[in-house]
Amino acid sequence: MSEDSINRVKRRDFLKLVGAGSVGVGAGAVVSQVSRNPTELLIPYPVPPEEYMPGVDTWYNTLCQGCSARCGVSVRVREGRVKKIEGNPSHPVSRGGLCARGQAGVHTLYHPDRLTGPMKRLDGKLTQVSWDLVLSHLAHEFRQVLATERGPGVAIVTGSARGHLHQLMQEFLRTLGSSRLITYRIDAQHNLHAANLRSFGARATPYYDIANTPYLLSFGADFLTGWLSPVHYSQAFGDMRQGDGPRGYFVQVEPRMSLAAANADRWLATRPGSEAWLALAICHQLLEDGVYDGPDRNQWVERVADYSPARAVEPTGLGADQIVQLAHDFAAGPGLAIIGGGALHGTNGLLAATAVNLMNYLVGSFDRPGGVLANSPPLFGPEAAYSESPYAGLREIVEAARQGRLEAVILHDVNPLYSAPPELGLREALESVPLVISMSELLDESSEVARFVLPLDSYLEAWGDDSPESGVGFPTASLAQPVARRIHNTKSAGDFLIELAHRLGDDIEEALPWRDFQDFLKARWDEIYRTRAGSLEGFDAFWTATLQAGVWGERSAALGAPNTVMIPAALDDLGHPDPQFSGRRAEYPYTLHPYLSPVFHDGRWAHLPWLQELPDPISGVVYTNWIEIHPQTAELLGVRTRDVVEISSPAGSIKLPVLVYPAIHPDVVAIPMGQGHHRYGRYASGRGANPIEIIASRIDEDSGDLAWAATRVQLKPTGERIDFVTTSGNPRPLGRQILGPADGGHG
Amino acid sequence: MENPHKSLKAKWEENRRPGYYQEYENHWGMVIDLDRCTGCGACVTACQAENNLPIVGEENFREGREMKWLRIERYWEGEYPDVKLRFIPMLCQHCDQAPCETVCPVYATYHNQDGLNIQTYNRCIGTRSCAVYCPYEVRYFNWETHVWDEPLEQQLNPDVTVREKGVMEKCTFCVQRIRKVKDRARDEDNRPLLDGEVQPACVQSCPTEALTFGDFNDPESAVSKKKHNDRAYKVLEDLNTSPSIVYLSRVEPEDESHG
Amino acid sequence: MPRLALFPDSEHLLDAAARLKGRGIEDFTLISPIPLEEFEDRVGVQTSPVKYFSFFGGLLGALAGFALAAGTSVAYPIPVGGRPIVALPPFLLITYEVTILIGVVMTVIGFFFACRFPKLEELAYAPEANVDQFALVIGDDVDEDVDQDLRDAGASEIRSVEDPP
Amino acid sequence: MAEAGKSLAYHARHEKSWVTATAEQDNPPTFAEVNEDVVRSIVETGPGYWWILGVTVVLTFLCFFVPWFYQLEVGLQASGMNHPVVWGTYLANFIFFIGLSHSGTLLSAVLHITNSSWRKAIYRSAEAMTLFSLMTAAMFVMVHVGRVWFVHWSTPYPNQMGLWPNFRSPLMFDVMAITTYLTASWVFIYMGSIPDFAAVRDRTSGWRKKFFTIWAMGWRGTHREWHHLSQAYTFFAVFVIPLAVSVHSIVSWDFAMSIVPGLHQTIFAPYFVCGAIYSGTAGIVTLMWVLRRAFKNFDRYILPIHFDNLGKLLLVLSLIWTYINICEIFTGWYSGSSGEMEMLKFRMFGFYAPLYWEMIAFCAFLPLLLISKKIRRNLTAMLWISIAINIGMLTERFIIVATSLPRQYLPDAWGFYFPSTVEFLITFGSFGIFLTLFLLFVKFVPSISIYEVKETLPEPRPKGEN
Repeated sequence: MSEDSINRVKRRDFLKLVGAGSVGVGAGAVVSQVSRNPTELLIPYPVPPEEYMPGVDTWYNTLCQGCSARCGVSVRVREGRVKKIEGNPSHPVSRGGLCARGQAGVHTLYHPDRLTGPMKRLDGKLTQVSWDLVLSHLAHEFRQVLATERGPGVAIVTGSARGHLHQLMQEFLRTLGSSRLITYRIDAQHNLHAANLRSFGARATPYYDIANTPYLLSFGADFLTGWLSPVHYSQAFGDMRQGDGPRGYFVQVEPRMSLAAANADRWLATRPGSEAWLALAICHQLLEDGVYDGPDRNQWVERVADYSPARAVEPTGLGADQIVQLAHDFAAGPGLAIIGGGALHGTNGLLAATAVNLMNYLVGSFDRPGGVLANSPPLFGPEAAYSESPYAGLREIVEAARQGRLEAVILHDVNPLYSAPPELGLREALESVPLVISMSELLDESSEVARFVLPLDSYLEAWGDDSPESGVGFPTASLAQPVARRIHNTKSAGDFLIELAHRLGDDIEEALPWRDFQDFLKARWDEIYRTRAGSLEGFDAFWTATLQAGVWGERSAALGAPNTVMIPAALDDLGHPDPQFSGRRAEYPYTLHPYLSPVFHDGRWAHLPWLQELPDPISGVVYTNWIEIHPQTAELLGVRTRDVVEISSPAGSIKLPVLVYPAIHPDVVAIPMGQGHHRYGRYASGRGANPIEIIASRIDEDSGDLAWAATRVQLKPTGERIDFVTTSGNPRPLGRQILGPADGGHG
Repeated sequence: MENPHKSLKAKWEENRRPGYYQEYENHWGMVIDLDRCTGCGACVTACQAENNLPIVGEENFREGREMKWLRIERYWEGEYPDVKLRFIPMLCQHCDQAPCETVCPVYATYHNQDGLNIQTYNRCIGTRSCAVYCPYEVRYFNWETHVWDEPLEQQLNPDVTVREKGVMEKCTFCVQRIRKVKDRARDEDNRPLLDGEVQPACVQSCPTEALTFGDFNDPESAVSKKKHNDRAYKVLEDLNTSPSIVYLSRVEPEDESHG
Repeated sequence: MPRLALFPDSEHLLDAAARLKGRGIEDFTLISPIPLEEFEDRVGVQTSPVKYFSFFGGLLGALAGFALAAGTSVAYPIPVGGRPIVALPPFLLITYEVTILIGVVMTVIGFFFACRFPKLEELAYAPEANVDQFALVIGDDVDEDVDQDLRDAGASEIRSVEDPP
Repeated sequence: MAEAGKSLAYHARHEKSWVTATAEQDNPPTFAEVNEDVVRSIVETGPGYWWILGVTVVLTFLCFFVPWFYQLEVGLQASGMNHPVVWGTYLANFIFFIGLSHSGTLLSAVLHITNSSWRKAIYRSAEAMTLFSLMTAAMFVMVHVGRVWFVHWSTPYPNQMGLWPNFRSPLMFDVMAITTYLTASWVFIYMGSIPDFAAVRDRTSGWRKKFFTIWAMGWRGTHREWHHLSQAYTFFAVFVIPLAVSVHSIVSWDFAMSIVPGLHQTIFAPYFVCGAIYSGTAGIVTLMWVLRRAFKNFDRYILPIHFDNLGKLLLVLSLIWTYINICEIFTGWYSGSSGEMEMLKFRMFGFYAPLYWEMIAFCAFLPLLLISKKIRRNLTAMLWISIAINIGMLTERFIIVATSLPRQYLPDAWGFYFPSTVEFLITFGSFGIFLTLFLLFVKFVPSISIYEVKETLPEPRPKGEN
């Protein structure tokens, strides 16, 4: 499967690419020149790149930054202006497809509220200053830090830095003597990585071959919108459904029907956090049925001895027969089990994930088409994702700040004051830090505590690269190039760090000798070229070819050889499957189930108008968010859709309008993340509320990762109403043969 | 002059020929596989990006004045816990017997040589009758002249008109892309179009490849083949509009066999 | 010298008209405030060309209507809704409307033509004959003794006028 | 035709049958008095008239033209229309005024042919009503379309895009039908007035004399002219009756030719025609009441018997109207199709249910009172009933649009419509247009047909005979 994943280049798209315009490599050559605002000029290039021709499209291949999947995209540029982003058909991750977020990416470049230049906080107010002033000022401060040996007190928190940008940051910190580089995003799949590390002893996320699986059992993994690599796995889903092989059957287990569940053949509403129990019970049943007879069988038998389906009935809320049936179907498949979403972010997330690995292992779904395929580790990029939990890093920062051990924090393309639970106390911590630099594309919540707000390039203006974390079964690396000239006085993080290093001078400058980030990238890719792709004649040929294709893949290379036998110790000392929650049931009767909005994901692109105007796939609501409650809960509280309720948890409270949701477990209330920005451009500010604000800062003790699905809440009707807008008229088809001749019956 | 016993379809076939142009070169159509469609909405945004659809703002949504040439309709079936949610992308069906075309007093909407249901903005006087006559409700009216916040207008697609107030608009199957490909084919010494060479924005972006676009006149095209799938049906077929969009209904496996 | 005789009501007027006719005098003109319904019974048959105008107007309209609808569609063949280029049912409606339009217009023209409207030259007229009197006008070619008949018929007054009848 | 006409006048003067109601009074007006009364209505203008005219014009400007210009500026977002309800109040009003216009045709044509001579006193103003409500309806077309500055493209001429209009479109049927109808009713009212123009010409002086001389075309009232007139008039009647029927059928087809549940009704043509005549007749009743009040001595020509007869007519029409409504509901229900059912549910029990039942009350039940002669002869009662009926009919037009379009085939696309302030204002203002035109009319055209009234009166007897 992974083989043809790259062979399945859509020829038609390829024709489009070469036909409708030339494939360009050159926009980067001139992005450095900042003159008049190019939006005023007909032809915004003093020196146009060679492939530039008025009236003719130029296609640049680069990388989407909408989520951590990093799809390869082809950007249509005309007269130097970005017109449209489409999936890069020759990229193994996106394979020509692209999600709504990726489409909307154009507006990260043209957003009306983007920062137009660096800003410094002068007596409380942010005021525009020049880059030169910023750099000299920062150089001065850092020199003082270094002079007083307080280098370790410098930290960088990044939301998106991957690939060599991440390495550059490490380099930079290392020269300062610090190792505090944290990649924080609420949607990080740390528990999954950790579980895989535990299970296989290798830093590699396996490739889940959804496309060819006859039976897919998903524990809360909404792989269609928010899990690992949405576009790639959406495509796989399509092939599973109507590919060449027989149609795969798909069961989704989760307390609230997500988009994936809506597309599943069967949706099982379990108690929140009981996925670990269910997985273990299924393993128990599988072993009982003698599905697995490997040498290590007995070790497993004893490890799951306590988790018989019968005992799983109470915690999961499913019938024993249902669980047994699931086990049978899973064995018969043989099935593929995946886990994500709330199931992965409970207090028992690591255990659940490991148990799911075990399920796959027991039915022999390893290294088999339609199963869990071995994957090579990323060619480069953050290894932290596997070892250390991002949230743990954040907590460490807070701790250090409390003890006054922090000198400077650089927030790069991250908005922790929005995306981390306030209970963590990050705001206070950052306020106590002498120097906080926020690098972002527009003013956000976090820039409120920053002394310097530095405008970042849009990803369409910057260089970058990445090696897909989730992987596609073989080593690949993609290059991101600027596709349009800068329209504001912005910088890319890489260029900024290098320039800063140069200002700092002496040994730091020596450690980062490169002219700019592009220079640095070339140097790094030169290594890849020498070690791996010697076949091509000359690095420049390699570089150009990669830029044009947007991706370099080593298909010939033997797959990385991770240990695809489960380590029996994987399950040890993982605590008990019973989920822990903040808030006593008596006081807080409902479990809060925050989920990544199918549209906004974690909300980093909530400022894009096209996304605000994209009706939520399930509710059809635009421009706000809501709280989903079960009809009988609504009856209990005496509220109807659009009535505002106050949602209080031990960590805080927010107000949201109710959406009576027919497909959610009665014990659960669900809130989509991504909205509720206080300050994030004209389109996102003041819309809905942010569920993260009431999430308790509770962690999965085993992995240290944030357990954002482990908070209980209570609901109080406020009597107010918020007339949110849904594009759905009547939610029922009324037997009108709309969904097909067959729907007349139950429609 | 017309044989009354001849079926409407037959009459249509007759009249598919003459126009300003000599003959219908293509019969563009789409096949939408609901078993692949996940309702994610990528196509909706792709359409908005390609066709200069305005950013209308929340108030217009509340008024029911959104501009989405392509929308995802969602329908709930059953009750908890056996509740189902179904999606169906709804866009202009480019009917062969389009009610919207007959009602337009000024020929602003008609059938062009590609077999497309075309909306000619500069002819439209805004009677909105076509929107009333369209049973699929996929025609959208410009209640105002929309503006883009600077510098969002930099993104506007130069191949697509920006519509003014008082004009009706709708899905065009990305006619600008069809033109572009046809021109290219002509330049390359009139080679025939390749199947799948033309792709509307929605089809192009669809992550699950639920949408297929092609020429129904070409029996070898992917759409022509899929049309014969036994899941194939057309929405509101009994209204006899003979749409150019074929849906493949979603498979509902018997749950007995599975947990 | 043309003469104008006034009568108190249509009875006497028509009586007088009948007498003149008996004498073989044809070219007299009756002026009355209301239509003389019994003219045909008492004096003689009247004919009017208006009906021909109406008929041929209608006919012309029918042709013009269909020509307009069908002609323009054929000249600019634009396929809409899979309907025939020349679609009879709708075009018959157009035909129908234009028939009436031109029919009506031609009828007016016919009426004006028949009455020789607009009348520019001065003609014998007595304003009271448009209120409650009834008048009969004869030209100067009619000899004097006719006046006696008019008086016998009940003419309340006979005056001579300059203008021709 | 002339035959029938003759016998009528004959009766009128000799047998004094019921049709000569005007003459039945104790002292019927003499020929001379008729002239006086009518001419007075033209030449004598009290301050009351100027006040009313002034207020009307101002209100019309403020309520119709100002909001309209605003709408032209900002686009149709000024209205309450949306997707899927892209037709709204404007179209409803358009249809209402077209309906109102059927009054004149009815009285001048139908009753002319059927020899109901009681029409004679009132048909002139009825025809005026036809003309002016048609004009008002035409205004609503302008208000309705999105780009009125291009509306001329829908007229049959090869426009700058080298295109003729699409004659296959129901809207083009409308254009043709309404143009014809406007022309015909204008001609109709003018022809019928020529003898009266002459009459007024003879009794006025100054600019009026010039004005009426021109319009009278030199009419003398010779026996030949009278003959030609009656001929022409008869042919008009013959032309106009089918025209009136076709006009409102065609208007109904704007709806019926669509495939929207609630609009796609076979019965719509007769339904609309009947409804049109219904509201038209009611309109006349109101009008007669007003004229009778407005002008000195008009109560000698507009008599209770006229109200009585129209009352009977209204009763019959209301029954037909009710019957068709029942048919509509029954066929919808009997089809059993979800589309029809949901639409009916929404119409009868949805948000607009009150309006629906108000319509039923005013148009189906209230007119049943007309069964009693007492009420038919009670002018005040007639006034209020007639007004109620027209309110009901206006509501009906609105309901047809506002309850069908929001409930179409795709439930997900269901919507809702409520008129905006601008729409309310323009609706109100449109009556101002109508009223303004009418106020001008009564000063330039004899609003009662002098010669036809005379026909129903006894001729002056020569002195000494009585």
